[in-house]
Amino acid sequence: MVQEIVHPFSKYLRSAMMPHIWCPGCGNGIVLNCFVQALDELQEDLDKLVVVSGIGCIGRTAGYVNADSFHTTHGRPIAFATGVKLANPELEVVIISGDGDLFAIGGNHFIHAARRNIGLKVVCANNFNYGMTGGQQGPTTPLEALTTTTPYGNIEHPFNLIHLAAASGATYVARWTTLHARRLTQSIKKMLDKEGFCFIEVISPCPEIFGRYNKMRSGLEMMEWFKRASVVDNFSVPSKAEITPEKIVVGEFVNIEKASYEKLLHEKISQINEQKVEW
Amino acid sequence: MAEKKELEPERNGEQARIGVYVCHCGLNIAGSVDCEEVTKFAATLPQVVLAKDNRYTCSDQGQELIKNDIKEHKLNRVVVASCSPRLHEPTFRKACEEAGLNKYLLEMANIREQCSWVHLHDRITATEKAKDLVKMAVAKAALLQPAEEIEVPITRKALVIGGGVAGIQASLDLADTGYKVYLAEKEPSIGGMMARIDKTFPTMDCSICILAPKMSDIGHHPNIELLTNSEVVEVKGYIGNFNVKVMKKPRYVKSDCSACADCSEVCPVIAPNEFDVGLAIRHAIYTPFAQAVPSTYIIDMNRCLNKDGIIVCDKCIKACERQAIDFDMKPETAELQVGAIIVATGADVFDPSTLPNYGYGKYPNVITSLEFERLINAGGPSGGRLIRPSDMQIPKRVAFIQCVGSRSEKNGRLYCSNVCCMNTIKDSLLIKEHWPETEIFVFYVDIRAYGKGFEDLYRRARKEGAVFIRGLPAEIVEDRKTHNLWLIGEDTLQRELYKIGADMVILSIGLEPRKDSEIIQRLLTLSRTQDGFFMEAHPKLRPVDAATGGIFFAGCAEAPKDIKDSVTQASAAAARAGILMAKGKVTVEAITPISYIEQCKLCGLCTKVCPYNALALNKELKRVEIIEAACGGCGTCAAECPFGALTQNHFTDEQIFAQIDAVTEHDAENKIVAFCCNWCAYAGADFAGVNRMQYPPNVRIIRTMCSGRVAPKFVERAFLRGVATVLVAGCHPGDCHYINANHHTQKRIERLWKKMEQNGLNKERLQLLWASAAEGERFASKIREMQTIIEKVPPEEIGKAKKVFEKVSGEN
Amino acid sequence: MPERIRHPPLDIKKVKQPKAEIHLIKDQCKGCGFCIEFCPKKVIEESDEINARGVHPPKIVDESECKICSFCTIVCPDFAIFVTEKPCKDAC
Amino acid sequence: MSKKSALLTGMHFLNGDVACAEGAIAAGCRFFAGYPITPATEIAEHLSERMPEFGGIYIQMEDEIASIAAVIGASYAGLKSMTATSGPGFSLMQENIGLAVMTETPCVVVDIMRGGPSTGQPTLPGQQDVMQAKWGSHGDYGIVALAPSSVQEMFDLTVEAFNLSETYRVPTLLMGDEIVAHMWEKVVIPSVSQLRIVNRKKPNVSPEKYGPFVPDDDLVPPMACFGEGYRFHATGLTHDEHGYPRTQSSKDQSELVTRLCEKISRSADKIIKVQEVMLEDADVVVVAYGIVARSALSAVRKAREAGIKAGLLRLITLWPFPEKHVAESAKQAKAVVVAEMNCGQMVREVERAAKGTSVVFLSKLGEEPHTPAEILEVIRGNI
Repeated sequence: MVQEIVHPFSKYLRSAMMPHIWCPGCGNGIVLNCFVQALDELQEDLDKLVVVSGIGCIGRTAGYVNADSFHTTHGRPIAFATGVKLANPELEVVIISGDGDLFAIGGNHFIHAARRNIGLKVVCANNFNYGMTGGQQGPTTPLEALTTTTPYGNIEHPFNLIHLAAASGATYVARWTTLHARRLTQSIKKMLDKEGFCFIEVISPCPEIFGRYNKMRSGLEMMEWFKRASVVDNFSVPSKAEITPEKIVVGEFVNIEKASYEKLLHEKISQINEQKVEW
Repeated sequence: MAEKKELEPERNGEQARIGVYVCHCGLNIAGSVDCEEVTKFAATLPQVVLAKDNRYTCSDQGQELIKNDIKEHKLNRVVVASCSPRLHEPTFRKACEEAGLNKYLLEMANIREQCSWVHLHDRITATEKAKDLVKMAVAKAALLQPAEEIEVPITRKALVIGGGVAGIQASLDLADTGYKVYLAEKEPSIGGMMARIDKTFPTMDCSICILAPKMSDIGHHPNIELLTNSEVVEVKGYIGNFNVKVMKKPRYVKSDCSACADCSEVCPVIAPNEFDVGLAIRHAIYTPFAQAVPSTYIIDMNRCLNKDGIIVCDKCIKACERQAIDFDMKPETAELQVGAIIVATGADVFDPSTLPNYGYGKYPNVITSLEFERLINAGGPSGGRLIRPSDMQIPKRVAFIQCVGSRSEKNGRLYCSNVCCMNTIKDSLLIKEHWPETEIFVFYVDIRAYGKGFEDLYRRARKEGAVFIRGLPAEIVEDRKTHNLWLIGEDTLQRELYKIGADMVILSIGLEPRKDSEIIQRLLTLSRTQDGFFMEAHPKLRPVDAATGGIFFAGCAEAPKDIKDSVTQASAAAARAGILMAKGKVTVEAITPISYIEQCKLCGLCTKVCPYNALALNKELKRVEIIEAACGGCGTCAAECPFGALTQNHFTDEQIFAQIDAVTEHDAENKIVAFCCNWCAYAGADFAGVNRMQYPPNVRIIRTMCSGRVAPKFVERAFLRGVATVLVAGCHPGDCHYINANHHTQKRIERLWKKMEQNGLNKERLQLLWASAAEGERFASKIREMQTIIEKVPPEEIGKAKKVFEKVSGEN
Repeated sequence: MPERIRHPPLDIKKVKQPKAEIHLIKDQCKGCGFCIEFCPKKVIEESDEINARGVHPPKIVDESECKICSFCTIVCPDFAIFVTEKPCKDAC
Repeated sequence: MSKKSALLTGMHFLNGDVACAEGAIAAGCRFFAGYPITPATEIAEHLSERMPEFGGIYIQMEDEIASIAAVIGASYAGLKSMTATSGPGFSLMQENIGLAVMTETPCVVVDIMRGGPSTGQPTLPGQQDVMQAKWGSHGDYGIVALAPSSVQEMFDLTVEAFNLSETYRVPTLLMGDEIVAHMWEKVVIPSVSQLRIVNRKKPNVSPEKYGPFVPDDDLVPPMACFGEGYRFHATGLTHDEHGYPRTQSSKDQSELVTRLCEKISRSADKIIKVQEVMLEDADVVVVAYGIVARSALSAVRKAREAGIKAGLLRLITLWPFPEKHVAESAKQAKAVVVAEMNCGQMVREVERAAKGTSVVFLSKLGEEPHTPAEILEVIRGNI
């Protein structure tokens, strides 16, 4: 009876780092699960994969995936990854980080990497607050939501990350909730096969912190909210994709072809060096 | 645009010279109405220059007579007292035109459907009523005006509803003629019932083998747009110009599907395949049968594990190389403009589980003829082996029971389902062909082998040894252990009881109207017979036309029929629709409004009530413009106008007042004046006649195109003239032939009721009835109800009403 | 098709239905209940036992009902459950 | 552009920034990420033209934080990397200089010092960042900082900076100033074969056995790079030898932080470079670095002409601090004069090292460095 049962995905995870630090009902585990599922389905070469993350609960993901990985300082994963990708374009560089890390302290890096269309694959687990530091208000906290720093209700308008990513020039933009695990997995697969800057927002439950303050005390309650509120509407208008308690528009919003920064850069480099030969 | 001035000369010009023709219609009318007396009476009426009766006015001689009289006696008005104008008005209008008389100068008195047939046993009162009806007709005729019809173009596209063999044939015929055809099918594939049948009688060829090529023609035909998994949800407009909305339910599989079946192989969910009557398994993602058109697979969302946008199982998605699976598909609504519609919605089969004595559903080895078709079919669940569900063994003794659900007062339907006899004969031959040793018994009421080659097939079956026993089993009992069956009943030829054992019993089930027929009926404003099948415009002469213009029938939607008849009727319907579209235009009846400019106060009320936006205020010219082509001819604008500035051609205020006055000339206090709309209530009254429903004779029906034409002043006039009760009857709300005109009727009647109450009158005297063309009984019982009301109306009440309405109806 | 279905499918035995084997790594479970709530066939439910983390891990109600959609596997944040197909010898 | 097809060699007339850029290329730097700022901008401009010619990457990032972050990323992906900035940018970079220290990332940060604080005097020289170089990022760590005082050294020390950072897996700072950066001088560039180029040591164990932070005897761990199949983890958090976070353990904290300091201090003798001029018998020792050292040299020469026993100790390595050299030269001297373009930064270290010998501080701020006369005067005043 007590024979060791081995999970089929354990080969993608660092056994030394398991079990992960995440709370019961936290969606980060599902994001990680979907990510490795996608790796499994694509038979991705783990030796050529680099997972980068920043600060926050989801930031631990880098440490959990059994590939080259780097856990940067607050908000810097995209800037760091830019260096990695340009230095070695052969590498598949995936950033898995949180809404606060990527869009508050790291917001500038996000929009510029998207603008440059560097071949980075960004997955943002959006839990509407700063979970690890105890539940402060963040760039995606809904209006009127209660957090430890908005005890009277949030008066800041949250980012519509989909609109932001699309406007910044991402070639692939999608949003799912952790309940849409299958579609999320398919999106991650698509993203890994695409050229240029890709972005997936995953609405993820944070029952222990955000939920506690906002009357959704269990992961199930938050997942039920996702089920109730989410509407699959592919390629709908990003600007109309704000998240409200009543409606979470999910789906693929952008999927276009555009030459990546590294491709153009290396074309330039070879042009320059051909010219030299002619001389 | 016809205006008062232009009409002046006709109006008060030379005296009206009216000819009245009273028809015996064999004994249909003469049987209960004294036609000679009615004719004599007619001759006495003002402006009548001659009155004649003859046996069949619709016959050539009858028509010739009218033509000659028009020429000889310079008749300028014609009244025909015979059947319903819905039946023969076109005939007599044509006669008038041929004699050079404008067809709008004809008026009919309906003394058959609305008199002789509904008062079969009271010759005296029936005759009196007939006189009244003629009097009304003459009174109106005197005021009739000639009118010119305008023409509107026809959309040269057709919609065929239903993709069974009838719909397929109709679509192909029309498409080959060169017309664009939309074929809407509710199921995921076309093919209908014929696709499920193994062999066809009497030729015994393979059903799907001859149907499949036609199906794929549909799929590839450049002129055909196939809409499967689709239902008609809205129909607006009129002959030649229908706007149809078709709701296309999502398949969840894109047309890129190559039908490779990889998806259903991995689908973990199984369900009984409806196509095989549940005798075989299918998956949640499936195609109903091998030859399905389109071949694109479909996901049964009631079975699929994935619910409300959450994909839990993605096996099919992963298995599909072409990535054709799309769980995000949403219903789409196609908006079609078509000139003609062919209804080929087919029939359902009778459910024998309602007959406990046969034990269907209880005894595994009692199956229906449809289940038999799937069993005997090589492509079916048993690979063509006729096996007993109980033990999968091939039966040695097989019994067929005929007329299951047909020709029975208590069990199912009254009518003969038409195909079952030959189907059983065919089936018995099939069994003999595969397993010659099998003993076959057919229990029947009588065998109807009336068609070409049918009798031969019947003989063959007998020669092959099938035993035919007259007299259906009273019950079937089952041997619990062996699941063998005993059939117990009386052989009505031998006059002896039988108890015959069989390994398997096949119930030869009848056909019945589609359970959802009402939907199509309502959408297309069709009428249905008592059987529930759609009613043709004329059972003999317009067998594939619906009463509503531009709509035609094909296949079992109209009545049970076999493949050959369905195909024949389909081609006929296609031809009829083709003729309509070939003409390219249709003439609009000249029943459009007439405006009297000087009375118009430009209040705009008429423009608000018009369902077709056919009226527009022209502030500069200070008048309402009438767009005849757009006008549907309901007349509700005329009813709405408070200033008498609008009236309706051929249904003018004067004409209707004249009819009212004619009715109320004598013993009004015992009469019912009924205003009936042409499409539902009046047709319903005709229907009551056709079915010989009897009701009190003191009702006098005034036909308007729509109940929306009934102006309050008509009702008031009737009461002013001392009538006991008034009935206003129209189509059910939502079924109005003029979109929503009858919704104004409701408002007006409510206003009248209020007024009656305020003036202390018994509002019961004014009744409002919604009755469809099929609801003859509803109409009849309303009249009976009103009869009892009349008895409660004392003379002083009538007097009081006269006073109350004196002031208001002053103007005319 | 409108007809009511009255006979069980004749080929019900012929179609091979994969047999599931559900694996629970109980001590890894944090008791979020996602696998239970979102199982389309409701083949698992909360158990009474208490695992190493002090929560009630799921228990199997009816393995034979499982369609091996494996949603539980992917929706489990803690990699505590997965499903495999029984090799044919035990299955058929 | 195709005229400069290869590494520069031989004699050239260049400005400091360009010399630095050429030094980087010569050292094998193939990744530059930066953000324009006076007076370091020419380094970026020159590399934007030169890098592609060597298949290297030049990218202008959205700010200096991004620049240093990208530099760390590129280094982990296997390229020698560098960024260049000035005071305000240097301040922004401190966060990730700390990350580079913690993750032991070989990389070079060039800080062309200008007048501060804040935006201060963008086009004028200063030496106000030298303490920030040592203490700028939070936490304890060892770091290497070099101070060029000529255009030639802008070339030479850039090469040296890369060699040191590769050797010790430590971010190495080139603390130039506006004048050395902008002045034009003759530069002699040795041929490729004569150049000493050091590359980081690679692991010689299999991936299974590899721990990214398992140090050798020199306390420096061999460095695998991303994509080489070692599948390792690195983090800014306190970590163990496998790079796995150890945020709750005192042991890991003290072991790691101590090693980060000691891997530099223990090798100080190997790292430190100074220039000693006439120190043997000097009564007055002038200590200077960067551009100021050049005035100091001529002041010392003038003093000798005037019969005063003066000598110069020029700090080439600022950090680790050349304590021994200062102590040695201060021993027999009467006084030590420290001239810096700040309000007294390195002088504190000198005082610490000079033990008892009186230390005179000569400050200068703004447009120009100390003149030789000004320094000579102080020398005279201290005999």
